[in-house]
Amino acid sequence: MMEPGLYHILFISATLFFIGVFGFFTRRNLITMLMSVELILNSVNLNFIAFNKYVWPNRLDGVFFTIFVIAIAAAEAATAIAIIINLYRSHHSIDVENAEEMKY
Amino acid sequence: MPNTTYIALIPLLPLAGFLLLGIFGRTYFKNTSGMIGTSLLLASTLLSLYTAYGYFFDYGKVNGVYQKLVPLQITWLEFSKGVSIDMGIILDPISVMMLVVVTFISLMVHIYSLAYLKGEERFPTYYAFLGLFTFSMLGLVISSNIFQIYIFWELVGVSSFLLIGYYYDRPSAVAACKKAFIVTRFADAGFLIGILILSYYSGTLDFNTLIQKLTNPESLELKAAVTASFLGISALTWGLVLVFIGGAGKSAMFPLHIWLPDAMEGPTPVSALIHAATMVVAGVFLVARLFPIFALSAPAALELVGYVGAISALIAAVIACTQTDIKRVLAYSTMSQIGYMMFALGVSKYGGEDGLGYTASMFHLFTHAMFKALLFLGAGAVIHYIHSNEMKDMGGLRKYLPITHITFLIACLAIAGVPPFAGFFSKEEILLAAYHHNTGIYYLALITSGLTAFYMFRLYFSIFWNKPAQVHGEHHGEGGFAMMMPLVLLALGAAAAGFIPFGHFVSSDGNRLNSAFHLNFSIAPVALGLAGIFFAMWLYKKQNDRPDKIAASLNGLYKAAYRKFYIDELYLFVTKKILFNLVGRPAAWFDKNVVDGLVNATGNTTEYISETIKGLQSGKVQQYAMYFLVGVIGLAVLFIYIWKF
Amino acid sequence: MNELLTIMKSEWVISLLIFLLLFIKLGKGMKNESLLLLIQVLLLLNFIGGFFFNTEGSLFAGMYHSTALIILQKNILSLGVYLISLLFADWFKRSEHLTEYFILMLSALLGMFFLISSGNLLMFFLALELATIPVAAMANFDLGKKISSEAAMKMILSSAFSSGILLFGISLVYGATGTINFAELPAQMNNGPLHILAFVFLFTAFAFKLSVVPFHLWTADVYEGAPMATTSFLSVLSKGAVAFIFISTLNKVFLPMQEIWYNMVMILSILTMIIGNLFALRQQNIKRFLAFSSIAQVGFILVGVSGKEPESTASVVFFILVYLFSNLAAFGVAGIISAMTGKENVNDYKGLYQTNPFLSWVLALALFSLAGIPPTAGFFGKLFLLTAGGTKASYLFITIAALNMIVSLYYYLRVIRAVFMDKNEEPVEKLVVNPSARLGLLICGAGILLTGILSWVYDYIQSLC
Amino acid sequence: MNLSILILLPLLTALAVLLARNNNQVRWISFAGATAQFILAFVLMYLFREERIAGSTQQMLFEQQYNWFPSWHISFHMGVDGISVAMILLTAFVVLAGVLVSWNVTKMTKEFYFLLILLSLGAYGFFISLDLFILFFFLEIAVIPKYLLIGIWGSGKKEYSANKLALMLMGGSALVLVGLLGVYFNTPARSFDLLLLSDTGISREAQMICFPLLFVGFGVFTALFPFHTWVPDGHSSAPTAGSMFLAGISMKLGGYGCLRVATLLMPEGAKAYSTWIIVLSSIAILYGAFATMMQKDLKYINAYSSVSHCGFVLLGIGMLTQTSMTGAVMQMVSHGLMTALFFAVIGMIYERTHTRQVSEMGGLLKVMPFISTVLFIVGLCSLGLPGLSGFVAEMTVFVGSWENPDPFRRVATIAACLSIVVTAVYILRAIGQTAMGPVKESYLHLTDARWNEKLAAIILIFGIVAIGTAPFWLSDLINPGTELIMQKIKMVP
Repeated sequence: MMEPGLYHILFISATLFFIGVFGFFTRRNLITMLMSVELILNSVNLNFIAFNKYVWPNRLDGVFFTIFVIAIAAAEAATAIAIIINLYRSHHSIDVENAEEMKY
Repeated sequence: MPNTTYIALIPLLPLAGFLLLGIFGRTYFKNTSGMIGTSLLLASTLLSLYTAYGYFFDYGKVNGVYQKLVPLQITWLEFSKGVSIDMGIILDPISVMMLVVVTFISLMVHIYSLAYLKGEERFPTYYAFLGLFTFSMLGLVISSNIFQIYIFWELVGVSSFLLIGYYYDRPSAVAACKKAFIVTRFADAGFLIGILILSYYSGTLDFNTLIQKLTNPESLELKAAVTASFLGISALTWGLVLVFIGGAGKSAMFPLHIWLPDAMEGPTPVSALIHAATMVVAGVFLVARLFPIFALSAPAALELVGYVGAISALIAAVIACTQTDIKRVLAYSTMSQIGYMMFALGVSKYGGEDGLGYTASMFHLFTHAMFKALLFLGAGAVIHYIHSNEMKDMGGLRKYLPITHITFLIACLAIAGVPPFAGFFSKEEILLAAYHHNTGIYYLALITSGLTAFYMFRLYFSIFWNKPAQVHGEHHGEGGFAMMMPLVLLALGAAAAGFIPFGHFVSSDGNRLNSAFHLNFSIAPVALGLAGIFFAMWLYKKQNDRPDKIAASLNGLYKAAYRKFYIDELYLFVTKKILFNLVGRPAAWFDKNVVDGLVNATGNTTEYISETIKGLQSGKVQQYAMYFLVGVIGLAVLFIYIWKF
Repeated sequence: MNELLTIMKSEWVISLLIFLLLFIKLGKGMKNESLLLLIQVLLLLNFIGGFFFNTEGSLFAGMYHSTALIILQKNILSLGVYLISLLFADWFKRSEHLTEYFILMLSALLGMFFLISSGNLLMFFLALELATIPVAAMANFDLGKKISSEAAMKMILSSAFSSGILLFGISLVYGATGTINFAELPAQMNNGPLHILAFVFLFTAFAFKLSVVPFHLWTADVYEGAPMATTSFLSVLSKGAVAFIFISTLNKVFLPMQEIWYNMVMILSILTMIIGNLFALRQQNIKRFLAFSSIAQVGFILVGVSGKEPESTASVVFFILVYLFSNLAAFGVAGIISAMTGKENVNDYKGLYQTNPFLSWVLALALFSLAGIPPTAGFFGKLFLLTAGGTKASYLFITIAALNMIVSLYYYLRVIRAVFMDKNEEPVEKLVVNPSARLGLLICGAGILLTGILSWVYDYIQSLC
Repeated sequence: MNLSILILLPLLTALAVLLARNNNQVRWISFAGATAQFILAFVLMYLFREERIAGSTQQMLFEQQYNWFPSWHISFHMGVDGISVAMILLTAFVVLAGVLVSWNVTKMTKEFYFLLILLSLGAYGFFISLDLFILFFFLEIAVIPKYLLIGIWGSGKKEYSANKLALMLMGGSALVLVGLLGVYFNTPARSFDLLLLSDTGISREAQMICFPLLFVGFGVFTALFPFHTWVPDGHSSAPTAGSMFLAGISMKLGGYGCLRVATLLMPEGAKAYSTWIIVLSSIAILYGAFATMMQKDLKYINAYSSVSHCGFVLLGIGMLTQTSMTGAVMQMVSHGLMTALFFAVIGMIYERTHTRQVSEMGGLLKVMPFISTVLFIVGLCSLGLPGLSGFVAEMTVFVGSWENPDPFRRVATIAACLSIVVTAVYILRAIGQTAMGPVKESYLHLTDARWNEKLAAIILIFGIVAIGTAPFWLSDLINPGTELIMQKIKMVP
């Protein structure tokens, strides 16, 4: 069996990216939206790794970057969750459509 | 020639009077203002007489020809090289003659007004305005620069405006003064453009240079001015015609005469001074001033002057026969007499015997000033006594106003051209000139002279004879010395002025002109005049119904004449309907709705757009992200595929 | 080792402050007044200290670098933080989480510092996140209010999304060039499709932070919902920091793609000015109003950005300084009023001049400066931006920008009219302005009046570029 | 002399006003300041004439240059020539009169006078600055005080008018700004310095773009058709002193800019566009006059007539002959004085009768002789009576315009000449219905002018008469300046 090439992986990551974007646009539940963001970030991670492995094997920036992205994603998620909890306190729901008070 | 700068004082003294009385009059000189104004004017009258003497008999003549002297000239405002407004004094026969006339008549009026307007509230203001007027008129006659004459022209206009509006609380007076100012202003616009044309071609504004350049056939300026043409008429002719329009406006020539009758709203002495003797002849003076150019370079323009004069003379005479307000009658007669002067100039040529018309016109100006001022002052005395301008309130006054009666009679005879009174001589010369050069105008003039005699005596009889006087209550006599003295003096003038050998002093080219006197020629006019007089006597000496019968018999003409041939209505139509409704109102509307509307529209559209796109900010965070992605993709597509580098 | 200390001095100081505050928090609580006073003093010291013992240089193989200009920019930011601590004293005093708030704010500031002096996309990304995430938390600090948490939610989600985009872009950059180091990138960059795609992704991340149309939509809502202090921090400091790094990146890293980004900037700037103005026209809430006006201001900044070096950088930095004074003054007045009366509507400002002339004059000054009316500094700021833009831009671009000034003047005058002209039955009552807030307003006012007139300020900035 | 005094004096006055303790102090301080400016202006003129007589021939006198934003090549460059001196004199007259007229403003007196002085500061700075940046700076300084003056102390639909005025003027200055930047970037010098630019010259292409921008931009200030609509509303809503400043000074800023910046710097542009200028200004003259005929409110009458009169200014500039330009400047000065006086009188009348509707008045000459007399004088000046300033200026413009033989310009000139008739019509209507006619009983108790009003009127009348009776000093003052502009224009192929 042939082993996967760069483009396969890029394809997967791109798909992942757009799945994430789609989820972000369509999901009503804030937590789910957050998960979709995570998908996007992970697709980026895939990109980094792939590029690092196939294109620039001797430049390790990609790997490091991935590590940091994971860390940041965690931090972001933490803050977001906190905020969402707070929102739940005031709105008694975590449906994004209930938080559209400010507009125009 | 001796130092003659003192002549500057002649206009400046009245000006001083104006400033003094105008600023401090109401507070300090409540009662003495009349004496102040009069004495100042007396001084300048004496000065001008002295000047006249000096000019005519001493230094004015150089080997038999009267010179144009310019004793004083100051650059007032320089536009560009050579083209500048100068304030100066020009001395030549006509200006000197006018100096005398203006100061003398004005002095008479000053004296007369002392009594006539006694106790008026705005007595000082009145004398201030008189001073202003006299200053401007004198400045006008001695102008050495065509723009200077325009300046004083305007000043004369405004002082007449102020004096007509003297009784400012009478709506009729207000309307009259506005009318007078606007009509003359309209004419002045023509004058201004005329000046611009002339000055452009001659490259100067100074009278002497101007005339010298535009009369000398060799000069390039003249060639340019004649060759350049618009609508087939040479630029020079255009210029002169436009200048003449200015003159016609001031001199109430047809069809710009409509302001003059209404101007009678002013105090009667003012009418005597401004609207009979001096200001209204300014137009004649202007044409005379530019006469060489008219005569030598633009005969066409001169012809126009002639016809306009003749027509005005006739029309005015006809209208005068039907008016019942005595001042209006006099006003129309003034217009008709000025018509005489105009066409006298029109039929004249430059120099020698052919220049008779010029001399005659000036002569008539001189004599007319005398008797017309006299007539007005006399009418003033009557009105002062009767407190009315209407003929129907008058009659049989000869017993009550003997002096007025006599002087008035003299004046009437003079204007009717009955020998040996002043009017006779000047009119004779005019008719003679017309007879020689333009028979058509001559006959018009002849008819007019007959009519003149008729309507003047119609006036005379219906004031002093006709029905017995209905004098009610209080008798304050004829108005005392201050009012009678001018009458008498002017009567003397009106009686005797004719015997001055005018041609010796005033002529088109400054040479001595011996006006021969032909008895056989003068039969016709005199006969006509007498006929007119007797007809008037037959109609108006005793109270009867003949006038009404005749009026009825030629009712259409009579009605038309009585309504002044509907010219006022025509003007009213043009101004109110056309200028106001068809130009002014649309302009205002356009500004309010279109121009301003556009400005507001921009504002409103902005508001509108901002209202319509507010949906962009939907408050949905997911939509925000979507727009975000759209932006990203849009930019990427734009710069990768469309906008290549 | 000591190089590490000296070059990164300002970051060290901020970190120390953060830890200090943490310890204070751990220790038994102080009273808000004294704590606030302490914080104010510390921030003041930090600001003043920013001018001394600075050394230029770079660390970590160029990941971090510091120049005189960068130090100046950092000082501007510290000044901003100091002013915020002064202006919103009334609000701070009443909030029970004062320490946390300042810890978050300082860490955001730290992030900005790193952001400005980052020399590497990794560093840049980390700093950007550090500068963003705490602010999201800060936006949530009006704990009782619904809109506050809504604002925070909108902010964190959209910023997460944008950082996703950013990261994708970075990954593409890395894939295309194999480096994420600012120093090496220019040599590798070209106008190939992949590069452009990568660039667009990065660019939009900047645009998002600067709230450039069409990436601006989060701005208004977040500004409105967040507490006044956070709003002003967002509108002045975040924008300032990002603008600094934005212009330097464009002019250094993406120099090879100049034409592309020039046109991109031009299009977006026009869009931003117009949309911002159009929306600002009809805002009633003062914060929302200022939000959109600040969007329009960003459009102006982009005009400057589009220009040639060094004028562009100089004018942008100068404008940020001016904008900091003006906007903080405006927010300060609004903050004082809303903190004391809870009124945040433009109509509530009617007749303000009758009761509070001082506040009115400061507000007027601030708005005139934002509108670019002489003799306020805003006039010079805007004029220099336009002139800088003129070094490259077309007449059309400049004309559109100039015409937009009219629209902006219109809505600034709306507020002026309410304050000075309109009658009102129950205007804002006479307010006793807290001394520190008064001091802050005075500083802002002085800044607005003097920064422009004293030409050496600008010349100093230009000399650094 | 040191020109910066002209800026510092108003500045100090304004500060002193801010520090004043009560309204009386405010009034007297500003009066003192205005008087000082008045005297200063005369001193300036005297020294200027001395210098010229002494034979100094350089374009600008009393030049001063301080570095300001060297990195942009901006410098605080001041200097005056005859034109600026004339305008400074005008400003001094109007300011003094304005301060006197608004003596009994009771609402926010301090702020009122502060803004008034600020306006004058802007005007002085504008007229003495030789660096386009500074020029623009002072041009815009004046905008906001106007807005506040109208908005706070105005009457009628003041908010609307104030907004309109501020926005349209802002629009004008926006165009000016673009034009200035165009000039800045199209010269090798990369400088805003007026003299430098006029020496080095600007490329033809740039002129074709920048001239209209600058001219229209400045034109908005001086009521260039069709950008004049701020004039009627602004003037009619403004307080008396406000309208005096607006019409007397601000509208002149535009004319001055058109002449000094647009035409001097870009002669080719001026030549290319002169036809358009003439068309627009002739329209403004006639159309303004006719629109005036229909107005019923005194302030509107004067506002529209200002549109018509300022048309003469632009016409004079557009005709591009030296005489006409001199005329344009004279018209600026004359109209400034005249219209200021007119607004002052209207203000006095309004204060007493509480109406500005012509139809509701009548016979004021009886109850307030002084005010009505002033009304007469100013009216006559406006319709161009010799002996008053209006005549001199208009005639100069006419003669100058007539100097170029091209028929189209001839027609324009004739049209302009005819407008003086229309002027007569509306002025006489206004005067006839207000001052003359039967007096109303309700007015019989009204009082005549107070000392301050009298003083203000007399000051302005003095100026008007001084120009009207002795125009030569003014034209001598202006001519060298216009001559220089003409040289530039003559050099154009």
